[in-house]
Amino acid sequence: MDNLAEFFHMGGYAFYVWGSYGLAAVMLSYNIIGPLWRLRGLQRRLSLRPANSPGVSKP
Amino acid sequence: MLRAVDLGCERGDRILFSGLNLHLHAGEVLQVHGANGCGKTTLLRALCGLTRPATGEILWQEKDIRDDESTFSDDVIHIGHHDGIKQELSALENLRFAVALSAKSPELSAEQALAHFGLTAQTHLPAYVLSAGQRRRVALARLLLNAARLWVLDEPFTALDQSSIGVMEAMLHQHASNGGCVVITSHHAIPLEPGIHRELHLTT
Amino acid sequence: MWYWLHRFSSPAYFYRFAGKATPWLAAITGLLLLAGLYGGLVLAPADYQQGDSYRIIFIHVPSAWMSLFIYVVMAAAGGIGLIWHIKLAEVVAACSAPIGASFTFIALATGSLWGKPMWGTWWVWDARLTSELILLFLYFGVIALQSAGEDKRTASRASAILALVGMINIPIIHFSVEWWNTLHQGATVSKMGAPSIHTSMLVPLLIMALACKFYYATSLLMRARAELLEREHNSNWIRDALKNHG
Amino acid sequence: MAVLSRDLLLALRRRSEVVNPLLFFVIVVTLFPLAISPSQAVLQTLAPGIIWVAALLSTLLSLERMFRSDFEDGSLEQLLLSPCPPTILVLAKVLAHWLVSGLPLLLIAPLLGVFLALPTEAMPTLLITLALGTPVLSMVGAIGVALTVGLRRGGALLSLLVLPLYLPVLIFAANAVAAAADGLIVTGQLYFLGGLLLLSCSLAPLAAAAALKISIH
Repeated sequence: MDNLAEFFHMGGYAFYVWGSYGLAAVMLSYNIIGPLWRLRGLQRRLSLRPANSPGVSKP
Repeated sequence: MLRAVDLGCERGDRILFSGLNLHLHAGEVLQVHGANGCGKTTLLRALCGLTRPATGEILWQEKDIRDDESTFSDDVIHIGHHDGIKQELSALENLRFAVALSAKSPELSAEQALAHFGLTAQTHLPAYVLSAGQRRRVALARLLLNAARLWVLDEPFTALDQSSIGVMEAMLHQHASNGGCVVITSHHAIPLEPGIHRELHLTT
Repeated sequence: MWYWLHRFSSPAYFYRFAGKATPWLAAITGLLLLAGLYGGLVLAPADYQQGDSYRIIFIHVPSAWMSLFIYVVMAAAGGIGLIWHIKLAEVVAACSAPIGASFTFIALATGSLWGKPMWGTWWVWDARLTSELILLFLYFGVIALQSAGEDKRTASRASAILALVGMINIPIIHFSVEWWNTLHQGATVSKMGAPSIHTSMLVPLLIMALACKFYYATSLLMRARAELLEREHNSNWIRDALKNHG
Repeated sequence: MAVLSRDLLLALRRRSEVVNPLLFFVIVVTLFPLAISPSQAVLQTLAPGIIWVAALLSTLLSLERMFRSDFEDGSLEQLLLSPCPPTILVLAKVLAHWLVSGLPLLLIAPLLGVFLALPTEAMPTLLITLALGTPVLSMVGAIGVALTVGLRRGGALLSLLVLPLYLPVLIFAANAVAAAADGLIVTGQLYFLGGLLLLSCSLAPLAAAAALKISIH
């Protein structure tokens, strides 16, 4: 367990190192989740519309 | 002379029209009808090369208008919703600038063109003191200046008084009998012989 | 070749292909990320000068590389869309911009987080950070122009021109900033102390760079699918695609 | 060239639009001694940067005039439908813009140099950098205006698009003036600015013409 604690401590630079990776993780996962939601939403909306409707209103 | 093949235009994500074919011969006047917002203006802008159509092509004398832009633009005059009149310049200066832009030498002088529309008194007045109808007449006077064979006119009768409408109708007639082409939108019935008057109805 | 390209650039085909490819790309990205992070954060030894703080390099440098790489891809796709009117290229250019801006932002933020322990301040006008900041502004410009127009295709074409103009400017800006920085060397601390690269550091760095490339591909395909749905929602292929989807 | 003379005539009729950016330039520059310090030593080091940043901002103010009113009253469409090639048209418009907004900056800059205690040795360099740099600002700005002219909220967007592209000019021009004030030789910077001018003259009209065609869509 000592090893793990040391790993998280990052030789005293924990804030900077984990801060960097945390921030990157947030940004990068947003870039995956955002489009995913948008895609699912659009797929749902477009497949729900009646067969001959001219289109959907924009979000 | 003017031919459109399988023309389609979109505005935003709305399809205005598609699969439109038209063929206009020398000496014909095509009047485009349709409800507001059905794409009349867009069609006219596409026909003179201002708006790029989503599909299809436009041919002027059997040549794509995009391939030979400078020849085509010498042959076409477009008068749209906006007059293209500079407020700070006088009526005469506005017309002189239009002449300077075109490659051909004018058949009439700018003063004569203004006189034709009854604007002699306003020749030297700056355009901002003119009324909307008078400005419209200055814009329409451009038609007399260069011998363009294709006129593309979007609601040219708007704001014109009765006598100017008469002048304009006579000009359309004259242009057609000289072998020119006109594409025009108007809610007003234009008195022309059926032989040269063609109509197109755009539906949504 | 041409046949294949033509087929691929048809929105319907692309939509289906991207749908199939995305899970695979995502899986590869995940594996590479795990490997790179393990190599970088656990296996690689601490730097003898900077201690563990240098480990930020494994995200900072790949992000900085990606920020430029994506700009080039975006400008190229925009140019292709502009010249040959290929809808798919316009979509790729439009979807690249936010991803590129994210990487640029990450490069800036991690650079700043690295700078604090190294230089003692959050921000120095170092040549690389400054160039990266300008790049972020260029991305913002492209994104803003894209979202400003009412007509999506017109907006794409306009932002493609901007991206191309930016492309010509990037080397000039980079050179200017480098030159400006050498003049004011006294005012700034020495450049980001690149640790003498050892294999144990280089390998995870390269793996992370590769992971970022795959990440970009994944995110791009997902965005592009959504964008295509929105732009083409009137076309017949979308009805078919959605019917098959269930 | 008809477009050039028309634009100059229009500028003459709308004098306030020409004078306002110029006054803005002067006022911005006078803000700095008041905001920072009237001390000669401080102003002297800041002068090149202040003058150039103010020049940048005042150019930005006048940029929209290049195509906006033509777009709104429909004359831009006429211009693009005329047989005249659009690149030539853009060149004429840029030249008119520079004559009306860049050249006056050049004339008024020595006065501001005096305000900011810029050493006399640096004055010629200031003028040369302005002469080489402000046309680049007009050229690159033309692309920005051409891209945003069709948008309703184009104004704020314009500065976001154009300012990052102005950076190289700012860096080299302000630096050349500062170096000249220190008695150094600045031919390198001036060559670079000249290169930028040539590059922008050859490429910017193409980009701006393409952008205009898209904007009037």
